[in-house]
Amino acid sequence: MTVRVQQATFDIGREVSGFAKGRSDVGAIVTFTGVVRDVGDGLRHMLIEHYPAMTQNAIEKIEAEAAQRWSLGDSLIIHRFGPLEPGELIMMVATAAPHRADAFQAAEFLMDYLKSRAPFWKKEVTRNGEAWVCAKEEDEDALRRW
Amino acid sequence: MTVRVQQATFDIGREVSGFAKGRSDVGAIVTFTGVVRDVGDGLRHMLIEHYPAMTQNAIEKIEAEAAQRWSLGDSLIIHRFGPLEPGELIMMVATAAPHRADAFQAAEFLMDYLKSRAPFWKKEVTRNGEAWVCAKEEDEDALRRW
Amino acid sequence: MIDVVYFAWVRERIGLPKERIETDARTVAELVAELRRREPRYDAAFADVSALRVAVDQQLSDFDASLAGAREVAFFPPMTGG
Amino acid sequence: MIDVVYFAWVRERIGLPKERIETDARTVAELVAELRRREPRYDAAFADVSALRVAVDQQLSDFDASLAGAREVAFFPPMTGG
Repeated sequence: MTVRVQQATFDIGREVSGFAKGRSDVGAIVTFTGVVRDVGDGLRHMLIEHYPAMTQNAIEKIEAEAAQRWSLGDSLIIHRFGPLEPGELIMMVATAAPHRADAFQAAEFLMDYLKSRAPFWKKEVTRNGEAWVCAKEEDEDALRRW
Repeated sequence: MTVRVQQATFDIGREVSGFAKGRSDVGAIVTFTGVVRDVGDGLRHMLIEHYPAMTQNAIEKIEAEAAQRWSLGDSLIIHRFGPLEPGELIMMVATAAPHRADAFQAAEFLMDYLKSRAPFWKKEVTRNGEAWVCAKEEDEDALRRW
Repeated sequence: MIDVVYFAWVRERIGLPKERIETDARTVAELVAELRRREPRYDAAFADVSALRVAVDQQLSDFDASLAGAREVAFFPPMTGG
Repeated sequence: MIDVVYFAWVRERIGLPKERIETDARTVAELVAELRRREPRYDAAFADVSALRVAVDQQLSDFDASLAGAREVAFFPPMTGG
């Protein structure tokens, strides 16, 4: 169970390689990686603001909730803040479990909660100006399935 | 869209790093990795047999079906055969999509189909003898949700 | 004395990230009402509280929550992590 | 002439991975019936076809499938990939 909130980028290959390495009690590893996407509106960069006094704890609570609901061998959450260029990594989640259904469901649960319950706010700076990303109705709906 | 069927191991870190690298049209990357699990019955190794004339084509058909159902930027499937020790990687799936729901669903779909529709058979060699792994009812059930 | 912190567009609209306030407000809602009376920029920022979220001492909370013993209140729009 | 291939415990029970057979069977089921008449080990391997899967020319198929033009038939237990 690891949570890292950082401005620096991370090496997804190294993180995945190191995660649950050589553990023969774990049959399934799922990872999710979020990437800054340019949806064709000339994104210059994304700015991620967060609430430093709250972020780490809020994410650890979400992770603990996942560990209660599913049989997990391990989990890892990395979330960046600060300015990010298109194509850069924003965050990643990894789950390891004896069975694939647990690993998949826990990863989706973590993502749904990170989207709407971890104190991050994204702003997009495009060639036409800047705007805060609005929370989506569907992201709030996604929480209701858990 | 890549499919590799091989006896050699693979470097999950390198595969994930190279997958969909620097593509700013893709916001979400999901990976699944299957690992040889020792469930406490003294597994010495696992033997994976496959149907060489069929395997590559069967997996490519499953991958093409996923690409039709979801909006995917890319996908990768690696599946090994031959003898594998506990803790070794068996296979991986990676999906890249504009949105996380597509990446997750396509990865789960690919896994469900690889489990029951790709021509691989697993045998476990334990200290008490050897036995073919039986297909599980729940794996067949998992196909019905798609 | 209570620390009030703002994030994202709430911070931008109010024009500062944090301030220390002398208040007798017993709930978040009372604190909001008090802030709105201060200046038009506060009034604008809090005009639609359904568009806002609140945390009391770094725990997600709601506008009815008590401020008894609270040291820090944060106001921000719905989160957009992940 | 048709190539018949076997995998996993079907291969082990029959005792060989592949054979070339001269047959007039028009369907997979007819081929199975013909094989079962050959020797007890075939009869045992095909005793419960609900436990078996079949591919005709590397395509998953079923026991009613025609063998017209088929070059290879494979018999194996339910797959356990992933």
